[in-house]
Amino acid sequence: NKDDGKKEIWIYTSLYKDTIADMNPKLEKAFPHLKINWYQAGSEEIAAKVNTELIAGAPKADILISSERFWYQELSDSGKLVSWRPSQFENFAPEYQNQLGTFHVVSVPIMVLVYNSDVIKAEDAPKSFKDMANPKYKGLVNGGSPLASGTAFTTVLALQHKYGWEFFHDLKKNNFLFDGGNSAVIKRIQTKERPIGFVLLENVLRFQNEDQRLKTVYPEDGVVTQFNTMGIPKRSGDMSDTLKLADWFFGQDGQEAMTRSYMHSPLKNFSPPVGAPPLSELKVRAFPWTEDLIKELTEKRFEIKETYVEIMFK
Amino acid sequence: MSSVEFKNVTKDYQGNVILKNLSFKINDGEFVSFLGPSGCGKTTSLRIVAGLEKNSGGEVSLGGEIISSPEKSLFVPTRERNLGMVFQSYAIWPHMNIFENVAFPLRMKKTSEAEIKKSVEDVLQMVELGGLSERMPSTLSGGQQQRVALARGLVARPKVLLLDEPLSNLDAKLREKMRKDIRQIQQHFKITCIYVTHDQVEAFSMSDRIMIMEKGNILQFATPSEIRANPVNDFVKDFIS
Amino acid sequence: MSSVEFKNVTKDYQGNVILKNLSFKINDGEFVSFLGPSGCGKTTSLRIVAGLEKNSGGEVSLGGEIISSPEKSLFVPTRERNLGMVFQSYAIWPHMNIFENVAFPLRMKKTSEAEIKKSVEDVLQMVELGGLSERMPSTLSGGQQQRVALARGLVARPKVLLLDEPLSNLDAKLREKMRKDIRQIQQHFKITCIYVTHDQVEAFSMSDRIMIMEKGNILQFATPSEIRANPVNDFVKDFIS
Amino acid sequence: MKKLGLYALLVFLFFLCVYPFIFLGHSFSFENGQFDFAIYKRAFTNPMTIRSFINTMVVCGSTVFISTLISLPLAWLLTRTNLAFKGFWRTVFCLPYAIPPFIGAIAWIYLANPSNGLLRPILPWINVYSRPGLILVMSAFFYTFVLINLLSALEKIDPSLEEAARISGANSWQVFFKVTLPLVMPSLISGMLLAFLSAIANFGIAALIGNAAGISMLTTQIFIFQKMASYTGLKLSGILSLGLLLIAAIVFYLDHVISKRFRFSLVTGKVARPSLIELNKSKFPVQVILSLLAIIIFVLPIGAILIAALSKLQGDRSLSNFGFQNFHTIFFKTDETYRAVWNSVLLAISAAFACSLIGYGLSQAGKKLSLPVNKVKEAFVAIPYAVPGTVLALSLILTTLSLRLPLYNTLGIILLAYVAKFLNFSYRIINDGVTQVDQTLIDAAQVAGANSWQIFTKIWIPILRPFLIASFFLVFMPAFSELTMSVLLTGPGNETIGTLIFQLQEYGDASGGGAAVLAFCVLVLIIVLNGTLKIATKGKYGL
Ligand SMILES: Nc1ncnc2c1ncn2[C@@H]1O[C@H](COP(=O)(O)OP(=O)(O)OP(=O)(O)O)[C@@H](O)[C@H]1O
Ligand SMILES: Nc1ncnc2c1ncn2[C@@H]1O[C@H](COP(=O)(O)OP(=O)(O)OP(=O)(O)O)[C@@H](O)[C@H]1O
Ligand SMILES: [Mg+2]
Ligand SMILES: [Mg+2]
Repeated sequence: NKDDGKKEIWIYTSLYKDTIADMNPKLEKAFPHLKINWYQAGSEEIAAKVNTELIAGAPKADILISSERFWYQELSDSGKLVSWRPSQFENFAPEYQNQLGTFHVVSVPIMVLVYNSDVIKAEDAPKSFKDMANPKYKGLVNGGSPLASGTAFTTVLALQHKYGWEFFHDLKKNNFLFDGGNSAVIKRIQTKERPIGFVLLENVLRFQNEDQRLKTVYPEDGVVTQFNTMGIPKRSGDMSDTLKLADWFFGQDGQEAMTRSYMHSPLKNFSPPVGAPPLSELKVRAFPWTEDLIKELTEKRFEIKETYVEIMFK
Repeated sequence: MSSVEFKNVTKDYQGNVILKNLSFKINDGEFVSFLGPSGCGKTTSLRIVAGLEKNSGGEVSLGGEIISSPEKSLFVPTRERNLGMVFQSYAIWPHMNIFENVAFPLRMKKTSEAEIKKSVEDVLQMVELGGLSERMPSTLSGGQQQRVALARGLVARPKVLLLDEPLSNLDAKLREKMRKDIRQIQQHFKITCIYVTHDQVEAFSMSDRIMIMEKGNILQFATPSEIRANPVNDFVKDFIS
Repeated sequence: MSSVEFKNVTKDYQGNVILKNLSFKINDGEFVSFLGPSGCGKTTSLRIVAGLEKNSGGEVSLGGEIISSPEKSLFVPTRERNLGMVFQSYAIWPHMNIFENVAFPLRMKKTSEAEIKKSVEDVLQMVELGGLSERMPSTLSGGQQQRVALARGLVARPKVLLLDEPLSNLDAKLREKMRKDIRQIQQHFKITCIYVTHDQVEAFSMSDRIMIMEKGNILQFATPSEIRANPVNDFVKDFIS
Repeated sequence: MKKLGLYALLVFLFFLCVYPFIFLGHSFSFENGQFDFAIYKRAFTNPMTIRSFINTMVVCGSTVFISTLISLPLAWLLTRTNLAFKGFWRTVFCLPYAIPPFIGAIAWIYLANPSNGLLRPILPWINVYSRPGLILVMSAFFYTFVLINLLSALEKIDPSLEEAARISGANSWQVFFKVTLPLVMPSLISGMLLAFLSAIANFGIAALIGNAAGISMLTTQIFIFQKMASYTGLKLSGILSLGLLLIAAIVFYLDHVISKRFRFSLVTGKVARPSLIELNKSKFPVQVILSLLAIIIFVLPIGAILIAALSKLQGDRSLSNFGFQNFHTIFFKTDETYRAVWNSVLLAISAAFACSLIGYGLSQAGKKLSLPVNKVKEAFVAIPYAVPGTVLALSLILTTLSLRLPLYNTLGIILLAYVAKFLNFSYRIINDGVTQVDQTLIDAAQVAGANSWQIFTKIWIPILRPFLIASFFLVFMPAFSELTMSVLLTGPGNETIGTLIFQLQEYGDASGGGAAVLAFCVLVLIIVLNGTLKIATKGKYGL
């Protein structure tokens, strides 16, 4: 067996399968002495699995990459993560330079609005997130469930912060359907069950050649940028291989793979994914994440989830 | 009116002929025994009378009316035939206690609760199971179960009573008593009775007439004295000796 | 060596006493009938010999060795007792055809296929079921099923044979033949036989000794002529008359 | 020696079904060595929890009621009458069980969502996103538990018991309700129990339809906690699942009270001939009604899945959009497809065998155990079933890691999870069979000199055949496409059909098309498997 005697490394990630398939050959070449195992699942499955491993006192994951930024914060706060700096740290856009060093943003998915042009004419399409509460879109709008999807939750946090709970009451009145993850949203838009929705840009760009009906709107009230985050759980023993491997994701090959998967790079001077505007352009109106805001929301997130459920399950 | 009549009744299971062209008439209030070696078709005939099995050909009449005729696509379902039956395999319901087992035919007739109580206690007394009415069937001995089956067949005083070896697991004393009781009830209520037995003594002592069968045929159908005096052939002679 | 001995055997179901202190000895190769009214404990005694029921007290011995004694926490499981048994309720396995039902005890003994075939055909011939070996039990008449049960009990020539009303559903002719055959096999192979019956004639004509029971007690245990000559009490006298 | 085996079985049962939860509960209840009351308070006094509890009871109770209403007449028709095409109908009505419930829910959303459900043009009022919608969709899957249990029991009753009732003047109705039904009551209750437990533990339908309808269920509430992706959330979800255990315990107690009145042998040693009731005039209407029912529960959802599988783009209903592109992608472009199918077949067969065997052992052990011990045993078996899959998976992870069992990230832990989860099916159904067989049939074999093993293979297995088949399928089918636990337990090379469906569903290319292809193939595979089995064994084995 060619894997005999190789050191095993486990990467738990919510990156898409084709992204992994894209990176794998390069990784094998770069790290011939490592056997890299992927556990690929949703951010929440990863969180549940890792939390359980930690409770059992036997962490198995070497590297974590998923979109639940708040969870990394929690892990970091309880001292479970290694502090380190990628070699490219200096090239990070300033807002992504995490001085703590316990987790770093690998890529930046972006939440946008999408509609099905079979049903909605361009001039009738919503212009902003706020528009979704407009009665004229009653029964037409949907989004991912903040209970099921980390990115949907991040979006809800942003919208709540910006517009308050009133906005969600209006959404409810508009028969807004919050359910599933991003692919479920795309599917509902495609099947016209709900022809309008908020969804990750990468999910739309994947279809840019196949399904011309899907139209993207970069909302006037700003896209919501997400955090595809990497963290390294503390393990006993030599961690140099792990760190080297982790650093690879921030290098040329790693970041190119991310953009090929339609996510933006957190590094300056990296070209945007095919079909997407550059991050700098989107950032002009993007939701203004700041350290303090993130901290505040991290603390309030349970409360927000509960209030959200209260409103939506009335 | 509850005579039972077979006209050219046949029965086969996938070509396996069990009853070959049976024709006979049992009169209203008559007590007839079916006698014959094991496997000759007694139970099958009884089940055809009951409508639990359909004859493959011929006509079955009850009280002068045809109740089953495949040629005429006519078939009166069992429950409308107003019968009592004691099964060779007892068929006691395991989920009811003795009382409820026996009371069942009365309940189907919407008899009043008081009357049910009285009738059931009486018939249980008669089969010497008084006092066991609360027991569940699985706690009874073989002979006790057989007596429950008998009590259930008798309790509703049906117009036609079909008995399939109802006493085979009882001892001579009890058997004798049962025979007398059955005969008494039968005569008192003018019940037409078909009695399947393998016991010549029983058949000869109880019956108005006896039908002797062999391999799905009727060999002889006559009164006990006639059969004894003039057995139609050697088989009958031999069988009743 | 296959005598059967009970020493102060008792049996109760949750306080309900069924057998009261039975003591008796059946000699090697002897043919003993249990006779008694329905519900007196015949089947229960038989099941205790077979080890299908555990006695609540006392000792049961087989061939001089104790096989069941609750006091000594001793219990030899049924399959090691080398018995044959014919059940009152037949206990035919519904999923096996007749041949397989009868062949089962031989298969358990790892008899050769050729021998099984011969023995089964022979015993089926004897109970007059030759030719039915491929049939499934549900297509047999009551008497035919009973004969399958009998054939299964006899086929392996056990050391001790327990028969629980094995002929109750057969006609007089067949019954007589079966009695003779059973007796012949029993004597030829020196089988110790316990025969439960409700039929006095049967008991008196077949047995070396008869045990008369009532309500869980032994009333008399003696040869037929002795019992006929000196019944111990009125009950016995009355019962055998 | 026998006693030893018995205790070994019970200890095994304890470690498989109870210990992981005790371990989990313990880990979650203590914070820095202190018992954490606050977390219990937070989990159970939350108004959402209370509302979910009420919803769960109402929805699941109604589901069981409707399931019973569908299953009773179906079972009667399939076993007691001369219904034409019986074998075909039987298979058709047992098969909805093979559709993974969450796939079925997706199909129903496709068919009956209030915006553009396929059925809207014909039935404009139809709306899955509603309480009746939720109940009906659940019933359309979980009735199979009741049906399969009933079928195996009805097949085994000595027919002369029913004939005796007909002689007594009972009409078909009365025969059924006064004799047949009480006789099969233990099986009916087991079926209802399984349906209820399945419904309360179900996540797929509850989430997909319940969420959108604004009806929160206990499982979705647990999910909400768990999906907080935080340590506290994880703890809350674990603790709330103890609430499900409590419901299961109550249900078990009720079962105990009701069913101790119904225990008796249905398979006796005197064999009677079955006779069938003729349908005569109702022959045709019955076929029509069955066809309609089959269309609703089986054909429509499968049709919806097939449409999704054939759509290149979801929702585009123009003819040019249909083709086999998704099939091509799944079978020729996805290298793990074959591995996943192989793993799932292997796991499902092993789980089905293991569960049936253990279930049989536990049923037999029941005869030697005292009543209270028996009840405890039954509750043990039911625990993993009543707990949501994620919690079971997590507690197994926790246990195997803590005990340093070399199972983590292997197929072994997935198998263990399946066995724990589905053992309840096998145990319930086989236990009904075992208690219904007249003891003298076993006695006769003992007398003939058969040892325990011979009695098992030569008497029990053939007599219990319908129960064993039901047990096998009841485990095989859900295990084959199991998703919730597999997703957490899988590792590289350990893909199962469920995890693959999840991948395709969540991250896939054709958003749903690929998952539909797999779901459709699972169904075809099960139909083919069942068909071959039936033909190969001349109708003896198979649904
Ligand atoms: N589980 C039980 N609980 C209470 N009583 C029982 C139980 N099982 C059997 N009995 C009683 O034990 C007595 C003896 O039963 P057994 O079957 O030995 O009778 P038997 O002599 O074989 O009668 P028969 O000739 O009618 O078959 C009967 O009165 C029966 O009612
Ligand atoms: N399904 C079947 N297929 C073939 N033969 C059958 C079927 N059912 C019954 N038989 C045969 O029909 C014949 C008549 O059976 P029946 O039960 O009427 O006999 P019987 O006279 O009652 O006998 P017994 O005195 O033994 O009860 C038997 O030889 C039996 O084997
Ligand atoms: Mg008969
Ligand atoms: Mg008896």
